[in-house]
Amino acid sequence: MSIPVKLEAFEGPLDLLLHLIDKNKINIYDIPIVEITEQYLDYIKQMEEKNMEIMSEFLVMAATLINIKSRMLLPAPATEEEEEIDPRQELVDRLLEYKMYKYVSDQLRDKQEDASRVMFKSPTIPKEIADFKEDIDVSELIGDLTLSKLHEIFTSIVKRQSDKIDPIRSKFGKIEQEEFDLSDIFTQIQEYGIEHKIFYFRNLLEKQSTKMEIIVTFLGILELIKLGRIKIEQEQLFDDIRITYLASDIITMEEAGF
Amino acid sequence: MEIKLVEAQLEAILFTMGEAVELDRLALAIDHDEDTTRKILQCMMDKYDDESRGIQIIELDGAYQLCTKASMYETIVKITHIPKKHILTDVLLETLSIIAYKQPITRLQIEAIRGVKSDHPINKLLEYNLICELGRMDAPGKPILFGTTEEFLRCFGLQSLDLLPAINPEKLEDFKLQAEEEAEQLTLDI
Amino acid sequence: MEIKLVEAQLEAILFTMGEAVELDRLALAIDHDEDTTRKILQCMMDKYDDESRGIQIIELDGAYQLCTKASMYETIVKITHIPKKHILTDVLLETLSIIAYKQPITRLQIEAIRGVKSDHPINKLLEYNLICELGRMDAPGKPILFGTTEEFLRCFGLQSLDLLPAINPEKLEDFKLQAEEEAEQLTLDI
Repeated sequence: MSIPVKLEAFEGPLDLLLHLIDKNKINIYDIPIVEITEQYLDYIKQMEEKNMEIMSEFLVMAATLINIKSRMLLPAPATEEEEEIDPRQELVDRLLEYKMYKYVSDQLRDKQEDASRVMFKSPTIPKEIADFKEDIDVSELIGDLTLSKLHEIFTSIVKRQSDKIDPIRSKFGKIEQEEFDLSDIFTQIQEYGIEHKIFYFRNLLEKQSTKMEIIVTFLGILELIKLGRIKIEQEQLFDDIRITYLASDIITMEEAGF
Repeated sequence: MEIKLVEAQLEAILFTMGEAVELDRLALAIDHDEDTTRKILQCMMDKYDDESRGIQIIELDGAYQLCTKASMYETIVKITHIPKKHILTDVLLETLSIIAYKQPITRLQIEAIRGVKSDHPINKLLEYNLICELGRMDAPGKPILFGTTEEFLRCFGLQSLDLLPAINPEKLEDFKLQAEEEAEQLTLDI
Repeated sequence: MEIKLVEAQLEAILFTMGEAVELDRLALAIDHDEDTTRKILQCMMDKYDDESRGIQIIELDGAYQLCTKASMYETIVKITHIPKKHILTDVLLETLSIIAYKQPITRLQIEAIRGVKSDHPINKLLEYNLICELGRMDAPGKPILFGTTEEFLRCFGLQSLDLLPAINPEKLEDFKLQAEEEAEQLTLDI
């Protein structure tokens, strides 16, 4: 299926969804979620743009569609008298609101077109009059504003700024290409194993590790267990994982047949 | 006649100032109260309606400004080059509509409706002086509230925000009726 | 009536142009010969003589211009002398506090702190003479550095001066360096 319209032409995920609904000549209130989801995903696949920020918004919408799809596939929980809530309702509401603003923005465009036919004139205040325009009285302007009040305002801005930084999400940073290559980590774990023989999972993550690094390292460990090159023990849940390196050499992932 | 003199004064003021002048300032300048001033202006606006006049007085949110009549556009274009106004892209217009109808509104609220990040259009609209900051919302994080400006009213030929094109209630009713009909037939067409 | 329309067109042209427009250009714009155009203008001039009009058409060496009547001078002086109401809105206060405590600071840095384009409040504060340009940062684009004015400090009284970072020339250098570093980070963040 070829899609002639470039994805960049859409202003956002709702815009794309509206386009698909229009194209299929279906009513917003009765979106065939499965079809639309598939078409939607098709569009996203075409997305060549590497702009993760924009991409992520489209992905969120795709996830919403899939979520609705799955909720519709599942049998609705038995409710007493309550009417069954169509899982599509929230999406329908959003689409309707968005559609309405697109509709009024067309009307505004016409208004602007009409209004642009009217000409204004720049001020022609005689220079000598304009010149004795009185200066703005700063002290009057400042009025009862005090430095401590100004300081208070400033402090609240600074505070607001630090509040804005989400302690968890700020560490995620930007969405970037995976920095940790599994095959590199795979080799590194074995090097560490030869040196230490017995060590803990925590030892592998001595530096400040990102979530991704932890995950990749853990994957490396799983692969090595599968190959029988290490043995792991954990006394109790959440205890540190004790790793014993059984092999005496290092193999690469390629050699291991991955 | 005194009233004639006042009309002349108001015309001279509006002509000289060029920009929109608030009613209270006009009233002060002609030594009349605001009500009387408004009535005189109204009366002048009727006179300007005459087909021999090429200019008109428009009202913008309680301020008055002199400008040409729209019907004069073709003639003016003949004699002078008219600088193009900022052309608003669909994105800008869509964002501006949301702000116009929902003001005061925060960036997050705009983004919730559009489903997409909106820093760029908001900053562009600020730059074009079509929207302005109205202050901050008294809520966690104290987000900035945005609203439209006098320039917005001027650019869209609106006397006041009350005169924004109504969100057609019939249209919405139509939507709802359609939906109800279909709801009856609604099958989970998966 | 056709003549009325032509009068309207001439009024609209003279209003938009502001300056004197030569007879031949006016004639071309309204599709009439110069003689007719001159007669129509003459006729309009008589109408403008009416005491209810504050503007007039004057002839200058074969060119025509719209301007206020001399008798309106006092009124115009009066309106320009009505002090505008200046108030420090929350937006202005917020921007002013950032500039006061972070000076010297560039527009981009202010915007980074506020999270929104800030040309408007900065321009207003400049107009109010609460802030001024301190120079330019030695960075790409040579951005302007803003700081508070002496007037601003005076209004807060000398006693409070120590509450603000003092701006002596050496310090200013330090600040510039700091600001440059921050500017580099700023661009990295974008």
